[in-house]
Amino acid sequence: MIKLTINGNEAEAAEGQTILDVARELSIEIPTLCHHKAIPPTGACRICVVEITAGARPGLVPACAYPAQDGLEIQTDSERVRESRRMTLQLLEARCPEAKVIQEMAAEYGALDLPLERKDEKCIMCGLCVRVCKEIIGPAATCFAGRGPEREISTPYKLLSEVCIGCGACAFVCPTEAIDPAEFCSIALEKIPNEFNCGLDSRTPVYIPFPQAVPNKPVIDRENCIHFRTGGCGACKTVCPADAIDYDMEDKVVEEEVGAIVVATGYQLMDPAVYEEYGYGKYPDVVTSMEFERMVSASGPTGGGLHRPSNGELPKTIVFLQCIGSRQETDGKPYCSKICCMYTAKHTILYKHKVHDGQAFVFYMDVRSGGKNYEDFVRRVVKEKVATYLRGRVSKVFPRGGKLMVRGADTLGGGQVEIAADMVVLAPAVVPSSGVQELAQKLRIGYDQHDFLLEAHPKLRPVETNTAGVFLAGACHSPMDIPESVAQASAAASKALGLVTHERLTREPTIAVVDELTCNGCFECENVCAYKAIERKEILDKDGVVTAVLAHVNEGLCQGCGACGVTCRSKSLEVEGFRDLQLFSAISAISR
Amino acid sequence: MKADGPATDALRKEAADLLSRGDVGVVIGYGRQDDADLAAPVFARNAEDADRLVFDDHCLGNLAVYLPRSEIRAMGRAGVVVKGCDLMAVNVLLRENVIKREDVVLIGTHCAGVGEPQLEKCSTCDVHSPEGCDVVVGEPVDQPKVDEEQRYKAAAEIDAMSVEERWDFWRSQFDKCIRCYACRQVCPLCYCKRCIVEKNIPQWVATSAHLRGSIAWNVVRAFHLTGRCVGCGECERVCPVGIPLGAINQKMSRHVGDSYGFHSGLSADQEAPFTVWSPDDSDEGIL
Amino acid sequence: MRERMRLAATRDLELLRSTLVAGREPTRPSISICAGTGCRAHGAMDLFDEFRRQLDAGGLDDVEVRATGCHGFCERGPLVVIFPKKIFYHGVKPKDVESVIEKTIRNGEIVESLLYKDPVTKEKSLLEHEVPFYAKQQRIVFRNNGKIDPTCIEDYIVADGYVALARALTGMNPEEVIDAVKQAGLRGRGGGGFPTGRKWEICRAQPGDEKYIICNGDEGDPGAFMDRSIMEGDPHSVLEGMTIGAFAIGAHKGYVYVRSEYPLALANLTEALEQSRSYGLLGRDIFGSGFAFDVELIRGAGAFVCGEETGMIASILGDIGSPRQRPPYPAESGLRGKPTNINNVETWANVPVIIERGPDWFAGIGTEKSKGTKVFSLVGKVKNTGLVEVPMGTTLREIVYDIGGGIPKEREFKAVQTGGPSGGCIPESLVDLPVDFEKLTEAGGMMGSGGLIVMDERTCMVDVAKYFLNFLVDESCGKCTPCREGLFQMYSILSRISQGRGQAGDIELLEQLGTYVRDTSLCQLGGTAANPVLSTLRYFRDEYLAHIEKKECPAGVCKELVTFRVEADACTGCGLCKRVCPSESIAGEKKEPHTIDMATCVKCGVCYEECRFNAVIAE
Amino acid sequence: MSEQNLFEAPAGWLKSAVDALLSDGVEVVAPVGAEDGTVDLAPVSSSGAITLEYLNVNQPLKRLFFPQTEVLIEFERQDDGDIDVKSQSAPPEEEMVVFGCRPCDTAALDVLDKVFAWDYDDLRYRERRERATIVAFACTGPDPQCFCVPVGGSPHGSQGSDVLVFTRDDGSALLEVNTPKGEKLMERLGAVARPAQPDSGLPDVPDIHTGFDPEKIKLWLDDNFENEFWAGASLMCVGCGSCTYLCPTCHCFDIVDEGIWNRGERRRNWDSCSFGQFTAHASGHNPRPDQAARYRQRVMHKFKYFPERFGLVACVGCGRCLRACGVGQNLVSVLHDIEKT
Amino acid sequence: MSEEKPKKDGQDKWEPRIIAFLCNWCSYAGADLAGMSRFGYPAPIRVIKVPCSGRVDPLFVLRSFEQGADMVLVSGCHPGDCHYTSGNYHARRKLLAFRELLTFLGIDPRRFKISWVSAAEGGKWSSLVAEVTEEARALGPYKEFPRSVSEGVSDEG
Repeated sequence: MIKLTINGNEAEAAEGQTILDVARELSIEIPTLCHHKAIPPTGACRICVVEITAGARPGLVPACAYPAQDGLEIQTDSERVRESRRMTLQLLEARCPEAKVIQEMAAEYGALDLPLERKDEKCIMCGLCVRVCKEIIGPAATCFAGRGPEREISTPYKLLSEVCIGCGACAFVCPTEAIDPAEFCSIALEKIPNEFNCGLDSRTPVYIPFPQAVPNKPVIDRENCIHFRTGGCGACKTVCPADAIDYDMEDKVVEEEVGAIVVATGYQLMDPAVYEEYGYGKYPDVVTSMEFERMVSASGPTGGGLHRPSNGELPKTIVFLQCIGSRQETDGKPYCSKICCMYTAKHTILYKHKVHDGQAFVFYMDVRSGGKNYEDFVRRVVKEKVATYLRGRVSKVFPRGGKLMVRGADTLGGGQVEIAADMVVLAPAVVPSSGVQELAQKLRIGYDQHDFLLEAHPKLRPVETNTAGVFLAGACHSPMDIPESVAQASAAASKALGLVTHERLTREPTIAVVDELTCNGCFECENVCAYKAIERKEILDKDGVVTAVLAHVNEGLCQGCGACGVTCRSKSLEVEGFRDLQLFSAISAISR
Repeated sequence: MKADGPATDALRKEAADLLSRGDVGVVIGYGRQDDADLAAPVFARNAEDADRLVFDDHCLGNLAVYLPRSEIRAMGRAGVVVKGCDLMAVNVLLRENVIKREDVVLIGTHCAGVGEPQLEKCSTCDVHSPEGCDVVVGEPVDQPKVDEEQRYKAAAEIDAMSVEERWDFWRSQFDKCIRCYACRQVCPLCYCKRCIVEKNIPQWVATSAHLRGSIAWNVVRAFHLTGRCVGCGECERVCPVGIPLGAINQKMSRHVGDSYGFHSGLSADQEAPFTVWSPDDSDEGIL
Repeated sequence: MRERMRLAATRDLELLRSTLVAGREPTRPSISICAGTGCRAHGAMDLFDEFRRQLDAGGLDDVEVRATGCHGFCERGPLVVIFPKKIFYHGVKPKDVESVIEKTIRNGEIVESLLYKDPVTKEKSLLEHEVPFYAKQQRIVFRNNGKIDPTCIEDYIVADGYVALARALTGMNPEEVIDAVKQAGLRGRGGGGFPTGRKWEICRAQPGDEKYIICNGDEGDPGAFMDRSIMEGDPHSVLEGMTIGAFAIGAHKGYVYVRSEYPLALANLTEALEQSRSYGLLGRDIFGSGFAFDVELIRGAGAFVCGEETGMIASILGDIGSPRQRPPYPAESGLRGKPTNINNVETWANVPVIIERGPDWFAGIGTEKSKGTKVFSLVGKVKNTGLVEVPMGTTLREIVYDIGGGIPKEREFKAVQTGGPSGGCIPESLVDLPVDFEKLTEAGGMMGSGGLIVMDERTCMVDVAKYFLNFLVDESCGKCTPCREGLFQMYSILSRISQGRGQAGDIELLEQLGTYVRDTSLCQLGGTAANPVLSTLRYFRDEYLAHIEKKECPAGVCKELVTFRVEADACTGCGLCKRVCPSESIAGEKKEPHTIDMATCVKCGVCYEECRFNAVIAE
Repeated sequence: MSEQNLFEAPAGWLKSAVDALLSDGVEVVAPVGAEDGTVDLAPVSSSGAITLEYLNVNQPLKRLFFPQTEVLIEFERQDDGDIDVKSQSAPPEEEMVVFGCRPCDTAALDVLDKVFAWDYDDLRYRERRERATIVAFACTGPDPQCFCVPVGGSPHGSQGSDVLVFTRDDGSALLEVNTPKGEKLMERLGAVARPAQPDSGLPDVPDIHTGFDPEKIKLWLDDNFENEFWAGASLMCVGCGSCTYLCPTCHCFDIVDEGIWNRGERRRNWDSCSFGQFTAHASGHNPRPDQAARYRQRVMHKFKYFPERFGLVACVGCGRCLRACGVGQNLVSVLHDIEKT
Repeated sequence: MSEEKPKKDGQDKWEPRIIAFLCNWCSYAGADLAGMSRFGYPAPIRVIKVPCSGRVDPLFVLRSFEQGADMVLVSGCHPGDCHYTSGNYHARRKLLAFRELLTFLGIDPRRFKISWVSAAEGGKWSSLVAEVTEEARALGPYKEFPRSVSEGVSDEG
């Protein structure tokens, strides 16, 4: 066992461990850049230097690559170390002023603004890309070329790489997003659109679906994963420091017996391309409100920078079109999407934050700002001239001279208006998430003609469904904004809790019962039951051998509709309270 | 088709093999007794028994009727000789969880038609060669083109009558009914442990052999087979008083065929028309 | 090509040697022509051909003409030595051949005009060792240079070659060999000065049978060529040394890493390898000892960083020549992860002599901690440039003045830069410093591989630092941040200083960066790269300050800071400056003071440099 | 009984007789052909409906005396809550003459007579029997399924018939009067038939090829209530009631109530021991849980229990059960098998 | 009270006996609404409330005729509106098939009605009932159908 001292703490190390390994075991933080647990250390960036004070030649050594040795005394955060790191960071920042990872570290080490010559590189030359390709993936598609400051990441002879398998491991490990295998891979690599950013940027096949995802963990998109497509690569597995990648994992059906289900499948926006007059999908500067939202988001594809998709310029004039598909009886959705008025008002403000001298216009049908303080908010936007509100519809958006001409009616001002816009933002109708119909059928809950899920009663049971134990929350029920969704979700949660926290369930007494003596076990009742209340009950003999499988009614699920009993030919199912005999008696009695 | 033809030889060999291997506990097939017109069922329990099996054009019955019976189940896995028409009934039994596919060995027979004279159903048969059996014996038979209208001829003739005529017709037919339930008992799909007729709380169907009871019985029988009946015709064949039950079955088969595109017995994983629905189902005739 | 028989035992070597000696008449005249790269540049091979042609034509075809390795006195090449009297001619031209043959070969007379004449005393020297350039040298490494034909192994054998190998392999065990090297006090000549014997010992102690040795012939310092001269002139001494070392360490495979810019060294080594193998001096069971060893020649692409041992190992394997973090040291895990011993050419060449003449003899030369001799390439503002081999402890003054002949043009000695590009500048004030590993390092220079650049008053130290840094920026492999970015920034700062854009704090920043680069770089290239800056700052800080604060270059080198004018009083109107000016910016009649038109002057400084009357003034 | 018991009837005698009876207001039941080719006894309103083309009538004679369903009582809840019960009145008293039944069916009346007048005198049955005069037609061409002989009958058996008619191909017939009721009928018919010549010999009795010994069978049955045989013999039986309902001797019945909200009637309906529910108890227990037990019951009843109780086999060999069985079950084969063991 | 004689309402006028099965959630509520809205409709209709039209076994229809109905009406929610999601869809298939069967057997289909009446359709209910009652009156008593109990004597013998 190797014994050494780190920051005065005695530590033990195994043969082959580096100082970094030992320090991390002691939870001593040492910054790294070119280090990756899965890739053999190289010691290139020197950010991880620590000071050897005794036990070997004193001096600064890279913790990542320096083997733990017996008797070493090490300081990981001495002034000398910090100074060295500070300088490393300043040098790297001078080289790559945009690199976030450097900026963040530099902030921590209080880097000074030295009069250094600045470059505008993206690559901090950590070499992870080259190393992962050669040492982990194998093909060695990339290499270093040139020396000194001219050193760069390249392919041999700067040719398209025939050996690159397009795995993207290089891009994956790159801390500064400086490498794009599509630029040198001889295989045409298609960009995978980042779904969360409305396809405005791209993502890797293994990715964290979106910021703050829960769980905040990466997933592998099998369709695009090189490993699953070709059997090669395996980069993520080898680079994963936690060894968390398991390609043999299969989707598995997890069966949970639950007492309540809350459906919160949310919504999506209707595709506005169906309205050709607005030019969505035809003109890049026509975007949806969701795309706009991503564009102005600091965590979005542009890091919050608002640019015209067509040419990257600042949009000086922007037009927001409301009710794209909403309140369109004839060719859209007849209902009001409810959230657009408010988010558009917000968008105009966000727009003004980004483009101080920009001009925003909003074409609207009615401004519906019902909600606490909502009207104040809209009033503010209008009064402070954040945006010009024009009541009327837009008939056409068409390009002219690099601008988008928005032609519409101003019904209050009178007459037609035409605005030369840099960008047009559409507020498409809110529609339920696709596939909700299928889910609803599985859950045996109702949905309306627009596929919004149906509540059991619009006033008295607004979060319940007709299927006991299934509750609704959020926009799967109808267009609603965040406060409303939260309120509904809270209600659904309370209802669900109310259900599952009781020792016994209260139900209507009118439920179906099975006569096991006569049940044939054909299970046609199972098929007709809208509530999945028919279960299969195994009838055992005294030796525990299954002699028959018969229908059994889940008393909690059954709603007592009686369809099962009608379907049952042997009349082995009857609804309590509406038994056949009772109805026969009724028929008989009423016939007098 | 002759009783000592190749189909019979192949059948006996197959049955003997199955029985001697212990693959099945019984082979349900047809046998000939003297010169009777009807080949009666044979329940071969061992290889020697298998020699009693025959297949010829006297093999009218639908042996699927025996599959649900506890006496047969007690014998273990059952081999059963099925014509194409009989197989359709097996499919329904499978669909309705009455039997499990692994519990039966289906010995199909190519069949050009049975009966002397040939049964009406055989002239519109489109399953001369059963599909999905474990083994099929006999010489393959050409599948003639089937006239769909012909298939529903008996029903069509009655449909052509006025309501009043039909009433008179059926009234006279049902008057004959002696409620022997041969139609039920011979039907492979009437496997209920307790027939609705036998339920007396409430008494759904009057057991008395008067017109009311017989109408009720025949309506129930027909309705409970709607969407299920495979048209094997056994009910009508065994009716001791000659009620044309086949016409009723045809009528209802045609209804589910025309309305829901459903033809029972074609496979074991169909969804019976009365267990599913479509929002697009016709509303015709609904106020 | 004579038949070469495998030497199966030491006796065979002795037999061969006596046969060879017997075949040579020591009294018969023969001609050695220095065919080192320097002399070749002076036309040595034409000279060789001319001698051969005229000798053959004159019926003197029994007179041997040898193209030998470098004699060191490159300044005066081509050098010719006529045996048996060892008459030393310099600057011999083909036109001189006729008289040399006629006078010296045929009649034993001296061609006076070709003898070396001391520029100060005007005394002529007949023999090589009488030339002052050679007088203070002690040629151990260069023992055979100039005497033998490097392409002829027999020459080497005659010169007692492979005796040491025979002794080591048959008379000593590996430990004894290592002990001898330790006792001799041999230290690595590549720059670090690590005790060679200790290094071998560590490598020998490593577990495993598969070990390697490498001869580092990647001599990349600008102006240094001592290793090249050895490989060109005496390749067998390197091979013999390596074989002895391999035996001591337990290696069976060796590599000689030579850059492709050294074609002659490569050719001669290739030839030498073939010859050694044909005598069984490489291969299996050398001298019947059971010891097997062979050497492979590796051609490098000429990257300075490949001189760094881990960089070299990477390069040998075909990887890009980037060093890696040590430890583990190559002695533990080197080539292919196996224990590997790397020594410099000069180090290896020392080994046979130590074995042959004994460690005590060797240890008797040099200083307390630095034993033996050291070859320097003496260049710069010194009269006798060339390769000099002096015992450790010789002072800089002896080298610069006694051997080098002092500073030309009567200018003042300002500093000497030692240790190659990563070395440091030692000022005139330390001119009496005895040269050994420790002393040089203390003074801020380093032994390095043995470059010695002499600088005079007209050398701008900022420019010098910039020059070396430029080289290092280029030659940095670019792997680690300090070396790649730090040197780049330092160079950038030096550039702006030399351009007059220096600002307050730049010196401190340079020091800060320099210290940082030194302390945190991955390899010794970076570890020493800041030396030119740090050492010039140490001794010539004023010059930096003048650049930054006064925007002046005292030495008149930094173009942006200097203007030239002709001091009319001093100008004799010789017209030299006018002739050399590339931009035709100098005007003036003969014998009249000339003038410089600063509007078109490109500030190349040639006039300043060339004026013999110091009439061109740089301001 | 008159000594003269043979009468000669010329061709057309049946028409004359039927017309005469009808005109007297006597209910005439005679063989009538249906569209499907079956022939059954049915009331006729003219002699034209009568057919003589049949081996035997499809449904047994018993239904004329023991109808498949009949009302026993009616009941009604009164407004005051009392239940008013009315016994169904006796069948009408009109005379009835039945033509065309075969000797096997008339023989079966013996069996029924014993049952319905055993420990309980069934008024309805007795009255129907008394009002009816049975003119049976002797069998001229029994088929292979017929087996009256081994069970003690004959194609020319006169048991149970008032008059037995031997028809001739030319339409004439020889009438054998067996009972006073028969005599009375002959008197009434008067001219339709005249006493036959003493030498008018009866035609030869047709052969019945099937043979077994009911005594021997009974001996086996006595010892073999529990026997594997029953399981095997009953396997093919699907448990319908066609054999029992067509059997001229089977006489099991069930009693049910039918009605509406305040009124109803109690009916007696045929029942069959083949039915699974036949012996089902209200408790759910069924003493004859499988078809083997039920089939055994059927054979035991006919060939063991009934002979033990009433001294005669409850089977007349009409062969209907053989012909009607949808799956080809053959009682004779079973009896042969029993005989063989 | 005599059941088999035409119902007497004081003027010796025969009124048909119409048995209606109404689903609890739509048609029954619709009928309720009709009442609350004071829409009038003829009296002969006799309502049986069932949870769902899917609960109406087609044999109830037959049973009703046996028990003396001259017309039977089954009414449920409009397609898609079923409180139990799909009960009316099942009912639709079964009842229409059943009517097909009855028709084939010579039972006058005009005597068996199916309707969709929502909870909001009080008016529809009212007019529907008026309509079918008129039709039932026109059809007259369903004498042909064998009733459970005949007047005085049993129907069969």
